Order: sequence, then structure tokens, then C-alpha cells
Amino acid sequence: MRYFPHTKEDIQQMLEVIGADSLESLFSCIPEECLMNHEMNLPFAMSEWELNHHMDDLSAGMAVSPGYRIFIGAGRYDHYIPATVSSLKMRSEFLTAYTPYQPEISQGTLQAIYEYQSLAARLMGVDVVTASHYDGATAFAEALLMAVRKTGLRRVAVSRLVHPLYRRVARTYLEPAGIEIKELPMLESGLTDISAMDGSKDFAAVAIQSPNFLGCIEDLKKAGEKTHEIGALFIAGFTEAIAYGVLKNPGSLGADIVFGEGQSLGIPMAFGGPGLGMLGATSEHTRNLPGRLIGKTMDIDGRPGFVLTLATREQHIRREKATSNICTNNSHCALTAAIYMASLGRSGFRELASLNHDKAAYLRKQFASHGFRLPFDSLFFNEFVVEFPEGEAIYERLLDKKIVPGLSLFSYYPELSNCYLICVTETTSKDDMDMLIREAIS
Amino acid sequence: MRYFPHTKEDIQQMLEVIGADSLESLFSCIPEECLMNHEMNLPFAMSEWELNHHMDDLSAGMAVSPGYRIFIGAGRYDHYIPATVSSLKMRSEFLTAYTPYQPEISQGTLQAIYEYQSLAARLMGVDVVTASHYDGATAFAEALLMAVRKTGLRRVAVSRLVHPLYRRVARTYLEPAGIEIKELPMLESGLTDISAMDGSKDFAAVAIQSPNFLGCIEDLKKAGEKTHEIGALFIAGFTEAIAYGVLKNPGSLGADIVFGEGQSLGIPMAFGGPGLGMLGATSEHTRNLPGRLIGKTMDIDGRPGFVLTLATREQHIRREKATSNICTNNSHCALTAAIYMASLGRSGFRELASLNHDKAAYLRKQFASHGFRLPFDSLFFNEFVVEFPEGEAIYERLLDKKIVPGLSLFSYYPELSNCYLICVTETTSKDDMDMLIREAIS
Amino acid sequence: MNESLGASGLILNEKLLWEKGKKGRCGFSIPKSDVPSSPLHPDLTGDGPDFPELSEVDVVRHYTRLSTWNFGVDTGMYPLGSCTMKYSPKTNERQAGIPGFSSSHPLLPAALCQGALRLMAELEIFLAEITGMDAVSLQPGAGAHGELAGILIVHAFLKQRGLSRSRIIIPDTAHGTNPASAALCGYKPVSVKSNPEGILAPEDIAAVMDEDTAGIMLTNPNTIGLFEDNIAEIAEIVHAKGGLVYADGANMNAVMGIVDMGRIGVDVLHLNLHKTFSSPHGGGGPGSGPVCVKKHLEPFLPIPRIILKDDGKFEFSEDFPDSVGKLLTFHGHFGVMVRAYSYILSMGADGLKTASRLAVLNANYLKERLKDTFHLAYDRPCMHESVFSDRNQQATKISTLDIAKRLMDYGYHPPTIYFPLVVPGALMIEPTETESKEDLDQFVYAMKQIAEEAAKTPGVLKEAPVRCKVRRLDEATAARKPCLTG
Amino acid sequence: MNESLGASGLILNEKLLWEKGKKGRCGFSIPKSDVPSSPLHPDLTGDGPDFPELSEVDVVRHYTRLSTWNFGVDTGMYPLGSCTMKYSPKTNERQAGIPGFSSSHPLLPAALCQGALRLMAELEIFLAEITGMDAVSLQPGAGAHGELAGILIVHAFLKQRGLSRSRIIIPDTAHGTNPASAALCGYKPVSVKSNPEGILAPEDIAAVMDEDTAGIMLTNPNTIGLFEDNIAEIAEIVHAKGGLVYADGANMNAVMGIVDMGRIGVDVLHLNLHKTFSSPHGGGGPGSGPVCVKKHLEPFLPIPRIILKDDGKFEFSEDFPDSVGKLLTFHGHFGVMVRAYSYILSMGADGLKTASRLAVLNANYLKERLKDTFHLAYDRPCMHESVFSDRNQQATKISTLDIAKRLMDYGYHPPTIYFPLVVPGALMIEPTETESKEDLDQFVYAMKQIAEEAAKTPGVLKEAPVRCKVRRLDEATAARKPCLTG
Ligand SMILES: Cc1ncc(COP(=O)(O)O)c(C=O)c1O
Ligand SMILES: Cc1ncc(COP(=O)(O)O)c(C=O)c1O
Repeated sequence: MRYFPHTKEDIQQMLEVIGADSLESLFSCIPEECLMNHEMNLPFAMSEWELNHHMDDLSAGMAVSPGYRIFIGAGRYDHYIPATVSSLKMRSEFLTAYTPYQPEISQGTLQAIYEYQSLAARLMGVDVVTASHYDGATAFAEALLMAVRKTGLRRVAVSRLVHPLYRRVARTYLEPAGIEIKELPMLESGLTDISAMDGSKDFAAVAIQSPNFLGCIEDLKKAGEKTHEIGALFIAGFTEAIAYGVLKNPGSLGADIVFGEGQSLGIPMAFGGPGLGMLGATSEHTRNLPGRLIGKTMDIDGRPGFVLTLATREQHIRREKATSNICTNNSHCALTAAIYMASLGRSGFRELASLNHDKAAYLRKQFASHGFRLPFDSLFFNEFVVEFPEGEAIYERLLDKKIVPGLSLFSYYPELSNCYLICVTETTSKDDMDMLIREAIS
Repeated sequence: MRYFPHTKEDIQQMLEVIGADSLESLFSCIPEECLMNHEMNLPFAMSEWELNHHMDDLSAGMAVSPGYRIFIGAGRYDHYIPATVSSLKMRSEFLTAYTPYQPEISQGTLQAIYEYQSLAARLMGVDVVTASHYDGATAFAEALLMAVRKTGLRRVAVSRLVHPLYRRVARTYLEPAGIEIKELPMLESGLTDISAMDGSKDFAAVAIQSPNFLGCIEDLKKAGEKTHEIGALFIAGFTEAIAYGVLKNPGSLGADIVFGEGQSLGIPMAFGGPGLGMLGATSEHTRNLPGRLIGKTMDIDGRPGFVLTLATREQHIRREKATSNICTNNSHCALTAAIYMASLGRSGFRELASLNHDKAAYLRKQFASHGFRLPFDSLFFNEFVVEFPEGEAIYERLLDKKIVPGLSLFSYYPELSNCYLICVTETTSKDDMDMLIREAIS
Repeated sequence: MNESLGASGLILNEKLLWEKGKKGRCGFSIPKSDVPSSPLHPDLTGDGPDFPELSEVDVVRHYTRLSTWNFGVDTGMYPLGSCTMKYSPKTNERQAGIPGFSSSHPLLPAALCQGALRLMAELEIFLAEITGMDAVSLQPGAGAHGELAGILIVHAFLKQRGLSRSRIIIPDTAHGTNPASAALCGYKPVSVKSNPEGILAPEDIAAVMDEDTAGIMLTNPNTIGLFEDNIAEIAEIVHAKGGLVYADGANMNAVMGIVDMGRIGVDVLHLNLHKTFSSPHGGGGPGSGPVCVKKHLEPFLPIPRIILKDDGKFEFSEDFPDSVGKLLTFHGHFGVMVRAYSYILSMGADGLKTASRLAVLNANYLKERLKDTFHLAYDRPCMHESVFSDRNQQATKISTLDIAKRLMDYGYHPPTIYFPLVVPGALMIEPTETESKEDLDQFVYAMKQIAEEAAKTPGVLKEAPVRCKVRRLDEATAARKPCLTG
Repeated sequence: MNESLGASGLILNEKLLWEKGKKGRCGFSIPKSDVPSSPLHPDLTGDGPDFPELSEVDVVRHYTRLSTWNFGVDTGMYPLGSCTMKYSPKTNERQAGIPGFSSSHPLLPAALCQGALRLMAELEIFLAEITGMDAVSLQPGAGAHGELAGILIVHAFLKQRGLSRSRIIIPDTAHGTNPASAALCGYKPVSVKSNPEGILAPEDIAAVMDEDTAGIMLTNPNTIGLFEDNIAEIAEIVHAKGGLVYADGANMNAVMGIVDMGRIGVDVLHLNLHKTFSSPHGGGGPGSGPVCVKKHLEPFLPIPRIILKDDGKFEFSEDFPDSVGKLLTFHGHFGVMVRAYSYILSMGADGLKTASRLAVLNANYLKERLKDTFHLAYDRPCMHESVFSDRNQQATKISTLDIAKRLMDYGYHPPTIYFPLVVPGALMIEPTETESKEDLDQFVYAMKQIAEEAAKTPGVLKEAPVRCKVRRLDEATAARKPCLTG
């Protein structure tokens, strides 16, 4: 096997040094009843070439562009990824290192993640951002737990328009600990009914997503004010980071804690993972943050350098009292996002975001002008909801044309039967959209 | 444009330092009549994404496996390339450096090419190998020129079974200099008729390829002895380097100078280039070699290191008296070949070579047992000639089945009408071969 | 051999991104617009995040330079104990990069993503086979996440039986994520000391296991690199009191095809695909921490789960009412799964078993070669790693930290230090199976050199490292006056 | 800015492959055989080349470590004069790697390789448009090979007219490949001095041009970085005597879209795709050296040529009886062509013109910033590069070599040195357009520091480099007692 450097002679010599007479005997300490009493039943080892062949075959069963035109977003977004991002992130010094416990030999990762934290903070409008979490949903759950720790209150309010899957992950995290989650209803407009909080109290936090799951841009400012009125922490988040190329960032609109998914920032969709959990907050929450943080410092010669810091929040020091159980995070995805953000720069990022909106606006107009019902008229970024007339089986017909025209909302919002969440990014051409419309009305 | 780092302000400030008032004015020294008096007529600049799209479309018009089954060799061979080779050669320190003129800052390239020279010398059975040439054909031409320089004689003999395209390149190089090329005829067996040299004299060299263009393994030993009898230098070469995983190498059989194509050593076929021109010789020819050579030496602290050496042979020192005009060579291909050879090792290389022969032998047997005529019965490596019965348009029929069953020899050897040169490597599966036969006889 | 692997070479300094950028540059190819512009309402819009602006070459050089300040497994030996820093095969990256996988959307209709579903379904079966467990969920995003999944399952199982318990047994050798994960489910960790042999004694477990205890979270092989010989008996004790046995499988690399986790009484276990199954560690992740259970716990696995329908097609199903729910937005770290799947297919059963044997061979070889020089915490045959300490260096006040820093100058990434906590000044060395005998011998040479320096010229160690881009960093100030963004 | 870009960091030593390997290892996945074995006759077979045997991880670490001893354009500024070390865009590597291109066989039937044929046909048209020439062959494998093609064309043209001439005019500033290429066709170079302004004077050409002279090989812009102002007049002189004008276009990066080579009397010219058109230099190649000609020389271009048939399909044609023949086995370095083609499509006409303007801007900026410190050989507005010398450093016996070596410590690849030969101790600096003003300013800072060191502490330069893996190497012994294999 090409991954094994051991020759027969090596093994013999090493066994002699150890004083064992065979490889098996190295396990003689293991009680008989613990041993596996059969050979593992796994496929016969494949050569590199058989594997390539096998994987090409498997992947052929996947619908991806350009073969398919896919208009689904809902938490994963198809954005262009520059060749530079793909090649730089593969530098083996980045890829095959681990958590930078030993800073002197890990300055590459450390500076890169410190820069990620800084750019992410500018994107989200907060003072501090963690080195990464698994994804937007766990970042959301950790945000709620932060608020609970901070306030000592065990109730949180969450907009029903936060990504339904994020809310389910939050439930998984919060329920066993007995933390109660109140749901804020949605208005006709497709926005969160923040008034539902009127007069309520003893809430650790109120959490809102904008653009929300239906693509509508929430009034974070108002929600933040309401939330602060009732003495709760205001948590705001996003699934589409590109939106904040044009939108005012959550921090500037009053969010105390900001969570989000960073997959849009140069990370491939990869069937849903790995993505990038982004989590930040105002500085008073710094020591309450879960997960890794990189800090700037100096070496004994006064040269600037970077280290993992505030470790006393973490499991390897605080164990059960830690602010989270997270250890390995999604560092390589944070690196990727940093390269991506650095490549775009402010102007590029803004232009790209506008383009996403322009394209979505175009398609939405097309639907409107062809008489489709658009349930919500709030402002949106690059996703919106359209209703396909009852019984016309438009969705199925489009599938046959290798078009996936969006995500059916029925299972998430039963009241929205026949409604589809449609996403458009800079990768969607006008031709793609015109073709979608053509087929939809044909 | 993302490749330009200049901001408007940068340009302004720089122009001021220079004392020019515009970018145009930097060219004011150029006489009016030399200027281009129109804008270049080129396609409008494409974005990275338009380019990807365009190139994917263009490449779609190419027949490659697995979509097609291709049985052509004839100087370019489809061998497996490990993912390690592809990723290591892309390390930007290798890829974006140039000729290692400054050794202290180029030790990576230098050691790698020194190792290439060493492994190539072991493969070819010679004392010294150059850092690379453009391809097998120019290496061949340079080999002939070496012999002419060395002997002062202006006639060379070349087997008609040396790759026809190599012979044409040699003619291009030799004819203007008035060097005469005698062609050695082929025997019924598909081997070179070395007896044609009997009694001839004043030849600088006799050149033979083995396996020859028809895939037949020549008797290099005998040819070498004959050649030396008439006082000429014996030049031997190959187009399929993998053959020397099993065959005795040319050096051990008496070759003074060895040329070859190294594309098979981990270099993609890439529609014919770049490949790897391999050229080596016995030590008495060292100072007569064309092109770069890397040598081992020491630094002033006695640490081992590597440098470009024997530069007095080269154009940048000797100008018109240089042993060649070559400057930029195919260094990155030599690096690739070195990684490939190191990955295989002796046993792996031998096993791979045997597999190539086994597969070719299988297919040849299949043709035989299905009554196809096999014009030549000499021993072969991974290529052989088969005749498709007159008028049956087997070739065309197979093309329709997305099978390219070999190379028509007619244009190269008019006497071999209806004959095809067929190549099989480790990438050809038994199924591919059985399918070829099935379709050929259907 | 008599020359140090580590040397000094030319690297380039590099500023911070925002010190480097300048307004007016862009390293991204902005697509041309083919639609009319429709600006958002100005009340909503800002002028974009304050990102530095760089050209493409600026970006390429920035990250190329940064990378040269790092050390990865591709650079050299990285014996970071408990992290299984084995070589990550390049072909796995090729597979993960296939557009059909890397560009696929997680919410595709089942009919349009059969390839990914089959891959995941098969990987679940492979992992069940390798561990001896019955069912697997690939959803957890890393080891700690797998622990959380496991403890949630324990919690849900007990709850269903109307049991609400407040405590859970966790050995003092456990990784910090164990108590932290338990705490997330509201369990209070009960710490149990390992015995003089470095493993758990049944009587110690019996002494604390009771009806208010949900069970035990143990690591096997444990973090000292020893096999928990008494696991079967311990499991009986825990089960007898209605508790469950959770095994942290982060060290599975020692026992693939050798130990049957299902047979020894483990009810639930997590794996680290980024350790045992060779996916690259990425500078700290992403990982993947599948959770494996015995039949009786299968109903509680996270959803969605992949099911094979009668028509031979796969699909996701949510129809598991007892499930603990979802742990990630979608299906887990699929990209990491592709790598682990490729690894298992490349290795086969024999290959995986051999990997474990050679990993244990390498660890024992290092243990034997080094134990006369460095104090060995537990002098017993070890599994994948062994734990030394700085006890022999006390005389000259040389600490484990000094030894670790000096190793960098010799061209090695240091081992895990000061863990496990039960060994003061621990040096936890896990070579993995992909280090050759020569590599190990050279490492031994470096360690012995360092021991000699520690004795004769301790100052050299206190000054170390001297070859890296920076020297020792002031971590105290970093924590006291945190500077976390620029 | 006030800190040197160069620094010292940790790198790893690495043995030679055969010192590292050990029998019994293999880093390659040998395919399983699905056919019966049929051994070759023992008389023919040996036991395989004596290659070292390494595992995959051995190979990966070997080349990863070696790479860290190298310096590329992605690492930093590489102002190697005459070599146009501009940034090589990453997207070009993506394009060249598309299987349809990288895995295609050169002898496919035309119907099965239209993509490659179209790409090459379009690239020929682009290059003709950029140079102002009429027809192009992409076959030559590098610049020198393009020169050979060009001279062969000159030779064939004259021969067809029954002229056999023995000499060719080559300026003393010419690159070494020029006379070497001419010699391959049997031409004897006649050297002509450039005038005090660093360019050719018509009268000097008139003085040597005669009926036995095939023509002139000049480089424009020339190797001093100056435009040959008198080119038109010189061309007339040469043409008047029945000779041809060959232009070495290696420096085309200065004048894309600005100078019309066709208009100024050039009959034949070569380009370096690996310079002007951004394909990576690969540690010394592969390159590509297309030869471009005016109409009257088109019949002599190398074959096969690509022709567009009436049915809109492309094919190769050999039907050019006057052709000089073939220069490479197949169609040239296609992989390099893909990169150049991608570059041209990415840039467009404006982009290419801007590239030339910024390349000239950068060169003149450096010239102005440095000329007070280092002696400038020709103080005139320059094109893509300028040539300095060590004259100002004579006092302390500091040579160009010392300056070059010291630059490494500051984090730069040195410029081209001791070329062109007409400038004693030449320092030939070509920044290219992809260096930013900050990069240039930092380079100027380094150069001025070095000048100061040269004056005050010359020993520092004599000792340089001190940061690289090795210090100055003994090239004399290397040449006297060559050790070329191990
Ligand atoms: C024994 C043990 N358990 C659990 C973990 C946590 O795994 P992860 O870092 O993937 O969350 C680790 C890894 O650090 C470990 O070594
Ligand atoms: C002016 C000039 N002419 C010709 C050449 C030769 O080009 P190549 O090295 O590609 O053969 C070079 C490059 O070194 C050059 O600078």
C-alpha cells in the first residue's frame, strides 16, 4: 500500500527493538473478549484508478450546473469561486496543519484567521468574531446560548422566518438544557411580527434573520429597538453573506450578537457541508464567546505575531464550565472566506452584491409580468417566493427540462402550499432566467 | 483588470516622478511611423467566468477517454498520472520560477533537476543526461549534431523506423547545414536492416529507435557493434520511456548517445506538447552536450548545493560557437518526470512496464485469433501493427462507435496501406480491448 | 542523520491585508451584468464592508507568503498526540473536487442526488462495520459535535424510559470536550481517577455508578494511549444500573479491525473522520464526527437519515419520531465524508487493519527508543501513542514547553503538551502509521539531542525556537489585553 | 517599509531521492492486471532502472521541502531582465487542465479535435493582430526555437530566389540565442556595435550590409530596454540589398498595441508566450516561441499548418511545398498555447495595451528612482526594462554579483546580471506591469540600502546571501570536476 512506508525489514527491526515477535503480539494486552472475531467486511481495496473511475460514476448521478439550471438557495448559494481561491487554499502548509496550538510554527494559519476575524467583523458590524463554527445553524444555537449565559434567563424568542433548519438545530441544542423557545409569527408581508414581543419579559434574546428565509429584508433597526426595550439581547443573522455587500450590517442596526453562514464567501456548496459558521458580538461579550479566538501579540524580540487566546473560555481548560464544547472548528473554510473577501475588496463586494439583487429583481419582474402570484411584496435581496398555480405541475415539468425552479415551501410553511423559494445569483444568466419563464408558462 | 495593481493615483504619482504627463507620452520616443495606427482587433475581454464557459465549450469538441476509447500511441502515450504528481508540480515555487541562474535562491529546482538527470541516466544507461530538451524529436536532432561535431563527419545514417516525424525534424535541423542523412531500410520483420551499413564509412553516426515506430524491439546490441565496426557513433532512442522498465537500456547495449521522449513519465498528452526531450551520453561526450546541465557542488561553508554548470557550452557564453541555441528548455516537464519516476521506484516501474506489455500482448493475440493479419512478428512492447482487411471500412465503423482503433500507417509508410499502429497501455482495460475486437469483427 | 532536519531559509515578511490594500484595486473578476440595474432602497443600503482592496497578484503573494510560515504534515513529522496527524492522500482531494460533489446543492430532489446519497449510505455501512456498531449518522461536524450527538442520544434514550439522571461518569484522562459536551445536556460530570496502570478500575466505576448517573463517557484506547482492559466489566456495571456506555473513538486509529466496539459493551461512540480516516486537518478543521450506535439506540440518531427504498433508490427520511433532531443545517460535512470514503475504498479491510498495526508499531517503537531518555508516564505496551513527561529534566528547570519549542528548531511540529492532565508536564507523542522508521529514528535523534542540551546547555531550550518566523510569543498579554481584530 | 521584506524562517533539509528511498516501498498505485501475463524474452529484459523506492508520503515531503528552497513570482518580485517575469494568472492553469485539452492525443482525426484546432487557429490570428504581421506558426518550442524557425525561413526564402548568403548582421546587444540560432543555419554572425544612445545607427548597418549578407537579426525593444528608433531606415537598407529583417520579439511586452512590427519593415519575428503572454516559466520552461511573418514569407512557415475548410471545420495541412518543415514532433507546446490564449481573451485589446503601458511605466519609475544611486548605462526614457551597472560601487570593490546576492537577503530574486555584454557589470531590471507601486518602492528601498552597505560595510555584500538555504556556491569546481549525476 503506497501510504505505508514500512518495509518488511523495517517492521522486523522495530519489533526487535520493542521485543515483540509479531505485529499481532502488539495487541496481546487486549482481552480476548474485546477483539474483533472476524475480518471486516469491506469492499476490496481499489487502486487510485479504480477509485477515480468509481467516484466519477457516482458523481455522474448528481444534478449540477451547467447540465442543470438550479434556482435553489435556502442556505446554500451558488457563487463564482476564483481559481486563485481554490489554488491558494490548497497550499499544503494550510491544508495539512491542525489547530495552531504552537504559534511559532503556525503563524500562517494564525495571521490568516486573525485577518478573517477582522474582515468578518467589518462585514457583520461587530467588534469581535470567532475563528469559526461548524455552520450557520450551530453559530445560531451558540448565539442563543451566549444570551442565556449572559442574562441568566432561560427563554429566547426566535422569528419563524429564521431558517427552519437553523431553528431545528437550535432546538436540539437548547431543549435538553430546558431552555424555552418562543416563536415570533410572520406577517402578511413576509416579515417577522416583532410586535408579538410587546410587553413580554424575561427573555434572554430575540433572534431575527435578514434577509429572512423567504428572502425578505427585515427591519432590524426596529426589531433591535423593540428587543432592547424589553431588556433582551438582540441577535441578528443571515444565511446569505453576500447580502451585506449592499445592506447595512446587523451590528450598525443594533444587534448585540450576530450569527451567519459564510458558505457564499468562496466555499463550494458541497452538498451542504462543510460551510462556515460565523459568530460575532459587541466587545462586552468577548469573554463569553464560544470557540477559538486569535489575538495579536508580540514575540520576545518585539516582533508582531499571533496566538490562540482567551483559552480560559474553552473546553480544554475549563472543561464542563467552558463556553462551548467546540474544539475542531471550520478553520479551512474561514481561510477560504478570507481569501475570497480579500479578492473582492469593498467595491468588488458591493458590486457583486448589487448584481445578485439586480438579477433576482429581473426574474421576479418576469414572473410578475407573466401573471404569477408573488405572495410577499417586501424588499428582498436574491431570493423571493413565487406561487405556481394549483395543479399545473409546473415544478415537475421543469424538472424534466433539467431546471430545478426552487424549493417547495410546503413542508416548512404548510400555509404556503404551491409556493416556491427561488434564488438567483451572479451565476444565473439572463438566458437561464428567460428559459425558466418560457418553460414555466409553456 | 484584476491583474493590474495600479490605482489611478499610483499612475499619477509615478508619472510625476518620471516627469511624463501621460502614459502615452512614455512612448513619445517612438517614431510616428512605427506606431500602430489602429486599435488591435481582438475579442472583447472576457470575465473569468466567461472564459471558463468558453474553454469548457471548446474542449467539449475533443475526443478523450472515457468518452472515447483511443488506441493511438505513436509518440504520445496515455498513462495514469498520480494525483501526487499533479499537485506537487503545481507548487508555485516550482511553477513560477525561471531558469535557476541564481543558485542560492533556486535550490529546489536545482536539486529536483539534478535528481531528474540522475534517474534519467539510470533509465537510459548513460553517464550523463541534460536538464531537458523540447521533445524527443529535437533531442534526436541534437544527438545527430553532437555526433557530427564530435566526429567532424557530415553524414549520418538513420533507421527508417525512427519515428517519421522525428526524422522530419532532424531534416529541418540538418539540411540547411548541409548534413547528409542516409536512411536505413526496414526488413520484412519490421526491424531495421542494419546490414545496409556494411562497408560504408565516413558516417558520424548510426541512429536507431527501439521499440521502433512500428512497436518492434530492435537488436540494439548488434546494431551497436556494427556501427562501431564502421567507426561511427551509435545513437539509440525511444518514444515510449516506459518500455525501459523491462527492456535492457540502450546504454548497456552499446549506445554512445541516447535520445528519447519522456512524455510517458507523468506528463499529460496535451495534444502533443509540451513533452520532454531526453538526451544523454557516455561521459566522453559531456562537454559536447547541448543545453543545460545541473551539477553538484558546495557552498562556502561546505554545505552541498547545486548549480547550472559547464555553461561554456551554451549560447549565453559561447554565442555562435555554442553546442546548441537552446535556452529555455522543458524544465517543468523534467520535474514532473522526476516526481513520477520517484513515485514508481524500480519495482513499480518494472511492474507497470510489464503490465503494458501484457495488455498489448493480449490484444494482439485477440486480433490474431480473429484472423486479422499482423504484418510483423518481431517482439514488441506496447504497440503493434494490424491490417484491417481491404474495403471493409472497419476504421470508420469503429470511429462511429467512439473507438479510435489506432493510427493509419499509409501516409508514413505507403507500402503499409490498410495497416494501423495500435497502442495499449495500463489504462486500457480488457473490456476496452474486447469491445474493440467485438466491434471490429461485427 | 547526524544533521538536524530543521534549517534556516529565506522567507518573506508580509503585512496585514488592510496595510497592503489600496482603494481602486480588485482581485476578483466581476461578472458583466446582463440585466437592468434595480438599486435597493437607500435606507437599506450601506457602502459595503470596509474590505481592503487588492489585485490578484497581491492576494496570491499574501497567502503564498503566509503559508510558508506554517508547518503541515506534508512538510514533516507532526506527532501531535490524540490528533492522528497521518498523511492525507492527494487523491482524496481530487475526489472531493469533482464538480458533481463539490457543486451540488444539499436540497436537490432525491432523484437528482443519488450519487451523494449512495456515498453517504455506504460510508455509514463501512463505519458500522469498522466499529462493530449497528447504525451510524454522519451528521456531526467534528468530534465534539459527535460527542454532543452521543450524549443527546443517551439523554433521549433515558428520557424515553422516563429516567432523568443528572450525572455522568468521566475519567480524569478524558479530553476536555467530553465534560463540555456532557454539560450541554445538563449532565454533571463525575470524575474518576485512572488506576496506577493508567486505565479505569471496575471497582472505581462501581463506587460511583448509580441510578442518578446516565452512564460513562470513556475514551478507548484512552488518552494515555492505553487500552481500557476492563471495558467489558465496566460496561456491565454501568448497564446494571440502567446507564449507557459512551465511547470517545477519537483514537480508533489504533484498533481498526482489531477491537470490536460493539462486542465490548459500548452503546454509542463517535469517530473523527479527520483523524482516523485521513481527511486533512485544514489548520483546525473542518472535521467530521459520525456517531455510531447499537440497535437499541438507532431510533434516536439525528435526522434526516438515509434510507434505501424498494426501488433501489436512496432518499432522506425525517420519519424517526424519537430522533434527537438535527445537529447541522444540512447533512453534515459531506466534503470530509468524500475523503474518508475514498480512503476506506483505497485501503480495504486489510489496509485499515495494517494501518492500525503500523500505527501501534510506530508508537511502541518510539516509546522504547525514548523511554531511557524521557520519563515515560506509564511503562506498558501502548496503542497509538505514548505519554512522556519533563520529569527527567527538572534538574535544569527545563519544562515540557521548552522541549516542545526546541523541537521546532529541529524541524518537527511539537507533540501535544500538558495533556492528559493526569500526567504533569505531559508530552503526548502519536507518530501515526505514515512515518517511516527513518523518520522515527531521526525524531529520536532530535529528542536525544534536546535531552542532552537540556542537561548541558539548558539556555538553548529556553531561547527556543530560534528558526521560526517569530520567537516565543507573549500569550499572557494577548489574553490580558485582547486584540482580536484590526 | 523600513523593514526588509526578506526574513529567516524554518525550512527543512532533505536528502537526495536515492539517499531517502528503501527497497520495498512504492508511491504509485499499480493497476491490477485483468489480462494473462506474457513475459518478454529474458534476453531482452533487465531488472528495471535503478530507481529509489519511496512511499507516497516520502515523495510528497521530498518535493514539498524542495519547493520551499525556491523563489517564484508568486513568492515575490522577480525583476529578471529580458525574461518578463509577470504574474501568471491561476485561471490559465485551470484552462490548461481541462481534460479535453490535457488528455487529448495529437494524432486524433481532425473531426475529433476541433476544439484544439480552433484554439490554435484563433491564437494565430490574435498574435498576427498584436504584432501587425500576416501569418503565424505556433510550432516552435521556445524563443530560441522561434529564432531558428525564423532564420530557417530567411534561408529558405533566399534559397528559393537562388541566393545563398553566408553572413547575417547581429548587434552586439543581441541575446546569445541569436547568433547561436543563426549558426545552426550556417550563417556567420557579423557583429555591429550599438551607438552611444544604445541603439543601432543606420550608417553602421549600411557599412556592413551587402549581397553576401542574409539580413539582420535585431531585438526591438532591444536588450538595453530601448526602442530601435532607426528600425524603419535600417530595414530599408537591408531590403535594398535583398536581405531580410528578423526581429527578436522577446521584449514585446513593452509595445503591445503600440508598435506595429509589420509596418516598420520587419519580415519575420518570434514571440515568447512564456514571457509576454503570462504562461508560467516552470523553473526554466516549457515555453513557446511562435514565429510571425509577413505575407511574402508565409509559404515557408513550418508545417503542419491549420487551415479552415469551406465546411467551417479546421484541419492540419501539410500541403505547403516551400515550408521549412517540422520543428517539433507534433504541433508545438499546446499546453502553453492554452494559457496564452486564455490570457489574451482575459485581457482584450485594451488590457494588453494597458499591460504594455504599465510595464513601461514601472520600468521608467524604477529607472528614475534608482539612477542617482546606481549607474544607469543609458539615461534615456526606457521601454520595459533598464540597465544599470556596478560602476558607482567600484570604490569599495563591490560587483554586480555582490549586489545581486545581497538582494536575496532582502527578499528579491536578483535581476539579470552581466547581460547585455555591452554594459560591463550590467544589472538588467525588468519589473513588468504586475508589480505595484508599493512593491517597486520597497525594492528601491532595498536597492538603496544595499548601495549604502556597499559604501559603508562592503563585507556584508561579499558575505551575501546569508538567508538562503545555502550561501555562495563554488561554481568553478562544479565546472572543473563536474558531478552531474548521483
Ligand atoms: C480524545 C479526543 N476526543 C475528542 C476530541 C474532539 O474532536 P474534535 O476536535 O474533532 O471536536 C479530540 C480531538 O481534539 C480528542 O483527541
Ligand atoms: C531577448 C531574448 N531573445 C531570445 C530569448 C530566448 O528565448 P527562450 O529562452 O524562450 O529560448 C530570450 C530569453 O531568454 C531573450 O531574452
